[in-house]
Amino acid sequence: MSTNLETTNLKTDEMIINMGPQHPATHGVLRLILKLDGEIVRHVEPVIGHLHRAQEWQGQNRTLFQYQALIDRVDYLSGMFTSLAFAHACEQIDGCQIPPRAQYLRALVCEMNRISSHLLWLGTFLIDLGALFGFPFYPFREREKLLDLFEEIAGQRMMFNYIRIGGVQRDPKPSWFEKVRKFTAEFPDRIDEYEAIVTQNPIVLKRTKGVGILDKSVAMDYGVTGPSIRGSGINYDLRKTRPYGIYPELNFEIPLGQNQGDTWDRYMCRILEMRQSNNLINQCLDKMPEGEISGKKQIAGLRIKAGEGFSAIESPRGVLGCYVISNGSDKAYRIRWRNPSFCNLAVLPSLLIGRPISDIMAIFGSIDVILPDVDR
Amino acid sequence: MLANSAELFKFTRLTLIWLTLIFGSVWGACFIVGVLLPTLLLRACDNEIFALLAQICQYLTPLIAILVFIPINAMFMVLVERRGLALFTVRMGPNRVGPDGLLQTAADAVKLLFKEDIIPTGADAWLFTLAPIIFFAPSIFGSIPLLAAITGNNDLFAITNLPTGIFFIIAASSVPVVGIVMGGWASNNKYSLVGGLRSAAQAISYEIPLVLSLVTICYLNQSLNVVEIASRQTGGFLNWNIFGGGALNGLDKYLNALINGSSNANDILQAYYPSNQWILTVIAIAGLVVSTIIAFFMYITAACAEVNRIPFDLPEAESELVSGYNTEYSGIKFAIFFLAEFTNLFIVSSIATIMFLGAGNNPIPQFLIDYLFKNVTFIPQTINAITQALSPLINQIHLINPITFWSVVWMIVKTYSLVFFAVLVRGTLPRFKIDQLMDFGWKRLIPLSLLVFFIVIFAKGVINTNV
Amino acid sequence: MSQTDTNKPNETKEMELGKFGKFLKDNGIDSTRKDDSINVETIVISVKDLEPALRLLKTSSETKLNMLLTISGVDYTDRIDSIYHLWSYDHNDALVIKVELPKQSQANTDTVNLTSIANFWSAANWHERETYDLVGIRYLRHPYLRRILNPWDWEGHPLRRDYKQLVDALNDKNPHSFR
Amino acid sequence: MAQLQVIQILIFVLLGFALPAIGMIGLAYILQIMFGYHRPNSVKNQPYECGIKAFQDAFLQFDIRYYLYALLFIIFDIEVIFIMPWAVTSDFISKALKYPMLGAIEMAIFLVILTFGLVYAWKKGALEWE
Amino acid sequence: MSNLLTRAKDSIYQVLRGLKTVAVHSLRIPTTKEYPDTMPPLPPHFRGRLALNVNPETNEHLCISCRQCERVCPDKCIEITAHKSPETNKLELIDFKIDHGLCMFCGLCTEVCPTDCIINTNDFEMADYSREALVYDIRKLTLTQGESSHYFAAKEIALPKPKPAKPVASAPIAPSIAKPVETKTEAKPVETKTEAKPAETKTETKPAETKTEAKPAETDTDTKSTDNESK
Amino acid sequence: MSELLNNDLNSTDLARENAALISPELADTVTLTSIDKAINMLSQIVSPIANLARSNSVWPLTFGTSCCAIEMMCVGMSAFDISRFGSEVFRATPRQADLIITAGTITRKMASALITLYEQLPEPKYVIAMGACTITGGMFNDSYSVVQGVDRIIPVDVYLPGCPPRPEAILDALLKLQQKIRTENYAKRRVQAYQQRPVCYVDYDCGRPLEDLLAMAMEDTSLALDQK
Repeated sequence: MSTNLETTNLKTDEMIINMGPQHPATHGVLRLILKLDGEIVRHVEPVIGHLHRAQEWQGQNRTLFQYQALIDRVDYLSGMFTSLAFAHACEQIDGCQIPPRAQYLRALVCEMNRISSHLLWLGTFLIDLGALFGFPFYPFREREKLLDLFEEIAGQRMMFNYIRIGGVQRDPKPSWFEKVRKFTAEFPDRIDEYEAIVTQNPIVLKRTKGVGILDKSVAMDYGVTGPSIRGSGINYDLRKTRPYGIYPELNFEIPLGQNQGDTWDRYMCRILEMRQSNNLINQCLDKMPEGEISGKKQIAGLRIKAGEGFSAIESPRGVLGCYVISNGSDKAYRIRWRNPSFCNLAVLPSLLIGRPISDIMAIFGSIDVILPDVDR
Repeated sequence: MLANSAELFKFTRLTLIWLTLIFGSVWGACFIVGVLLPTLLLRACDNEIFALLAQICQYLTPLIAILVFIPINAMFMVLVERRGLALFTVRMGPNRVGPDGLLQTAADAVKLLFKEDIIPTGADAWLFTLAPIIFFAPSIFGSIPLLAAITGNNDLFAITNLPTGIFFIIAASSVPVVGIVMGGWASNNKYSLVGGLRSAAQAISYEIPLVLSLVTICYLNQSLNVVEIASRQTGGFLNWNIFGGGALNGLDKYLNALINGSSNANDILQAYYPSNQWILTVIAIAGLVVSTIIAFFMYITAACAEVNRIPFDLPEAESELVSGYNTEYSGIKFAIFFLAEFTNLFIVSSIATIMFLGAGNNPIPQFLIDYLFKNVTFIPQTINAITQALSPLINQIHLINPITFWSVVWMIVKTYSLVFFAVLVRGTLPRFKIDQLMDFGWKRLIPLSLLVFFIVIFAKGVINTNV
Repeated sequence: MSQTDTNKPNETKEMELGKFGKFLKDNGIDSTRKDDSINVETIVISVKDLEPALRLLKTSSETKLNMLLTISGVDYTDRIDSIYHLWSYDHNDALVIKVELPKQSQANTDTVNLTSIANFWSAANWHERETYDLVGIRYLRHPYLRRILNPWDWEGHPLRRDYKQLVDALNDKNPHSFR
Repeated sequence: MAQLQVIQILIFVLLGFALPAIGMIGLAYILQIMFGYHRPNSVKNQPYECGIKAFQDAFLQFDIRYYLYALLFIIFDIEVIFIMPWAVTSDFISKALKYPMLGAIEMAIFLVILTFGLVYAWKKGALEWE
Repeated sequence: MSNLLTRAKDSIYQVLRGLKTVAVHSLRIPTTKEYPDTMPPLPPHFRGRLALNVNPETNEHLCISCRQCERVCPDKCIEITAHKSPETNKLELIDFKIDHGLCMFCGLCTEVCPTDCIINTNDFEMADYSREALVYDIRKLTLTQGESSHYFAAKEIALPKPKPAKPVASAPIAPSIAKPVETKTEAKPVETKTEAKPAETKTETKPAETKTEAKPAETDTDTKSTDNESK
Repeated sequence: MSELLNNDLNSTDLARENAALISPELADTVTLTSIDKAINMLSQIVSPIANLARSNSVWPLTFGTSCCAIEMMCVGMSAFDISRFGSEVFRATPRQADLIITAGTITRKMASALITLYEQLPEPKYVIAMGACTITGGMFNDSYSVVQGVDRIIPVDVYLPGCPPRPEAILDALLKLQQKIRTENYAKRRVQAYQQRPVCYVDYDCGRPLEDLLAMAMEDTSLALDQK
């Protein structure tokens, strides 16, 4: 507001609003305590922990075999990644060999899961922007196809329990691979459709361009990872920088934000990432070797050697780490998760202050936070 | 070609059934109150009091028509919206309650009636109760002047033919925002408060372009009377106000004469568009046509904002303000808000139809009809014969006559097309932000509407000079 | 839930200093290297050296370990470790720093003090709050040290090995369940 | 006739307010009380704030920006209302005075003043939200 | 100014493009699976309601009371009651309870089961009006012979060998296996297998055993019909 | 007055009718008047229609905490389409909703919010406990922070097991809830109207009462604001 209208002396009351824990836009149970001046946010205090389910504590009290079934719930939209991080950590400690077919299967299902996670993000992001009843249905339609594929290979739509220590659980049938191929063949057309509706839409552009600019130095200070930091132009993707599994053998690119790291950049990053993942799935299918699917026998008393292991993988939300301390028994001594959402959410207050309330949704939606991933 | 013909067919069937239901019941109510009751009263006893009562009954017919129309129509519109959105999002939509989900919204309405009604602690109970009434009332009396235009100036509704009709409607349409602000403030809820304030800011900002675009049409027609404006648009889409507000009138006449093989076609053209300054005339007409088309879309945009439709549904922005100004409303009060919102959408659509899209007039130009039916004479003949046969009945009832019937049919088609377009928009666009909304209103729409008005007055002046 | 298996992992033997250990030593900070069981250099430093060491490692152009992955607290019954996983956005090196905090006495086990690094490293803020909440390491000079995951009035630190679970109506054993 | 119409429209306006009021109060309260769904308690009557007890009352002094727009609106709306009678009679007057462009020129002057007002407000920053 | 015009033109074009894309969707066939009318096609490995298999050929209960599933269950939602038969010195199953309100459908119990007795069926319609109704006892859990053979075929599990001698273990269970659904087959003659189980002299056991000689095709149709009825 | 009269004339009849209408736990606090009986007569005419309407327009609250919430979202989407049953109108505010689907784990921190939300729903209201976490605590039922069964804090109408249940299972639960609504009696609900206190659902007596939980959330707010 311009000062020559002499409005600076006029006092308005500060309004304190609870946003959450039950609020349609906080993706579950995040609670933001906002201090508003008119519609401008002056202070934000995120309150998390409404979904704290003691995942780390459960890890100490379950056998490794049982805990494998549980960790899909750490980040339920990308259960394959949480399983993979845990399996990687345990395999590092144990030193067991993973057969190549299992490696390829892991990469395959992980990339499929990345697409399904991004699709859900796309739907909810548009809901946050206010397109409540039209567009969000389209990404969900494609997601259903992926979930059907997951259901066939793992037995459930979201809680897969598929990637195990030493390999994977089940070898899919050849017909399954054909279905995946069919999906990848038609998926790029679908992305084109989404982009036709969203990407250049003037209202979307107005609400996302230049909104929620995440500065490089701030992002690095907060340890932000994943598409959120790639939107700011920092090329940091574990699949390239610290390759794990069979990613060195695959050919792909890391999409980066073209502008200053605003909401629209993060949106574009994820859209492009979906296209890249689609390519990766095709490559995995082409290169899929024959052979064993597990290097360790899946028994109830599964145990690993004593020692510590830290593994990190690139989940759809960023660097997902798992730190396991084992004492050689069938239970872990301590399990510690490094969740991307937890670290990315910490940067939210610095993005929100000084913005109107309508921007909260766009910014919060664009950093793609999953609450159980924050609260565990 | 039409892969989804089954669902589209169901949708069309549903729409037709509902429309029959709506207009059947409205017609029935009008018939009872406006025709049957007065007749019976007059027959029962021939004294002054009964005559007065009969007259009062006739005078009240428009009100009864609207009171019957609004709830049923709102139910239908909600159903159209839900089924329409289902069509656009490749799913089925409500189809279990009644045949094809016919009664879904009726069930919703009955349910809302029986819900508990809560007045929160600290709320201003009086204002809280008054707000839905104030929000709803304008949709009753604001739509009354439209009735005469919709029914083709039927005798029963002649009383609603206001000389300053559009002025009255504009005045009425700015009342609901008071209800919203009142409801938002009285709820003692911060989301409601912000929602109500946003609504006020939004409604007043978009009122100016809305009124300016309507005034453009009023100026071109030199009238504030909706019936007169409607009657000026007879005879095909070239005469509609959206195409220059009568600037293409001569073209229509000329083509008509040309096709009929009339010898004085060029004279007609000369009379309307004199050739001595034809460059200026053509520029003026083109300017008029373009600016009225722009005015139409400006009106649609501003009207969307007035009735809080996506992309301007900030007052109830679900993802930010929970449910906006009606966060605290439950049960029947919420139902009334809901009702009024959809009725307002219908009213602005019908204003658009009347002011821009030729009201209840046939969109097919006369010369086209002549051309098409030059050789096929039996169809108009059949229609004439049927009309002739029915005329005694029609004259008896004097509530329905062919003019009214066709007027209402065309109004329905045009108005619900606009409503369906609003549903399509709702399926596509996200929501604006408040500051962008204000910017769009004040820095784009208002200057544009001023510009359009400027062009129109000069173009009209040029044409006036030449004729 | 009783902690059935509380056998501590075996203590590891000491090794020679690695790249980062030497770098710290050059800058006057002593550290000892533990067995690299996670294939990255693991060093143990004392409580007072923690803040300068991390400050140095973050900002120095030689090391540039500017990515704090996580701060974890581990309860080894007799001592509590605060473990820092450092990576870099720019290169592939990694470093694990452990700070061993002995529990002073049986009476005073709920507060274990350590200097906070949240004042110069924003990423540490929430991690330290979480570690305080779950393991009970009190980070001194933290800007806003409150419980983050559990309600603010929670008693005890759940990830301590000796934590006794609160039992009440919401959290009691299910009478219908078989456990 | 015109007077009768005015009276009738007034009656309609009054009825328009009265009928929904009666309908709402009649239906809502009688049905609620009769069918017993009125069960208020302290928690239920709290204003809704995402499941947490509201921290302060919502009767606050709110943002000045809304008032500014309201003031601007009043100025513009009154001028727009001035246009309306002109719009209806301009042709008649122009024809009567035998100068067809008269109406257009009159209005052009008026619009220029109006536009100047808008430009002034714009330049002064009254149309900026932040 | 020209910049403004081009932007306006672009915006209008993009909005129209979006509207067209959405409008075209109305011509596509809905992807909705009309659930209560048509059941979703579930893969054989879908982890639905837990159930206990019987031997599809002999109708013996496959559970050997080894308690592996009880031990491996992360939720401890399985409770097995068994006792050691004093005569044969072998474990005898008395009751088998699963709390489906507690179960997380991870499928670990089915992985460790040595006899492929406990399996995940394709049934997911378990909603009920009380919490106690979700605790399924052995009567509700045990599948019929037809269902068992269906799942053995669908999940591609090798058929179990018939138990060697001691059929005593399954004796107390057998009566409870019989479900009312199968009463229609009661008219069929009792087959020879009954003699192998001396304890099964009670009358309720008969319908359960009538299926033993049914042809595979028939069994399949039976399974489907029971499925539909239970839904 | 009329009830006194009634009591004198045919008290046994009244007692019998009372017993039919009043639930046992309220029997000693509630007496029916003749007005009540008249309304009961009326409600027998109205309730079939109203029940039919209510069962066909169950509007859920957008309440979801974790994994089940995603499946709850999916059930509204094209493939499963809850709108066929008229329930796609997910309302964000409890004032306009009829149903809470407690989708996802309820922790102790969340419990107070859930109780408030449940209370703020206008009558008649229903609850579907969706997923293992909300029925019994499920896989987290020994976690220190998880409420072990949402029926300890609010009354539940339909239990829906699964982790998470398939979207079709949600439809199944919804259909079962609709059946339950159709068999409801107006008069019985009315009698319960005498019970006018917030839910502190009786499962155990040793626990913290509701007021504590609510106060806790309140103080959390003030503490968060004081610090900065």
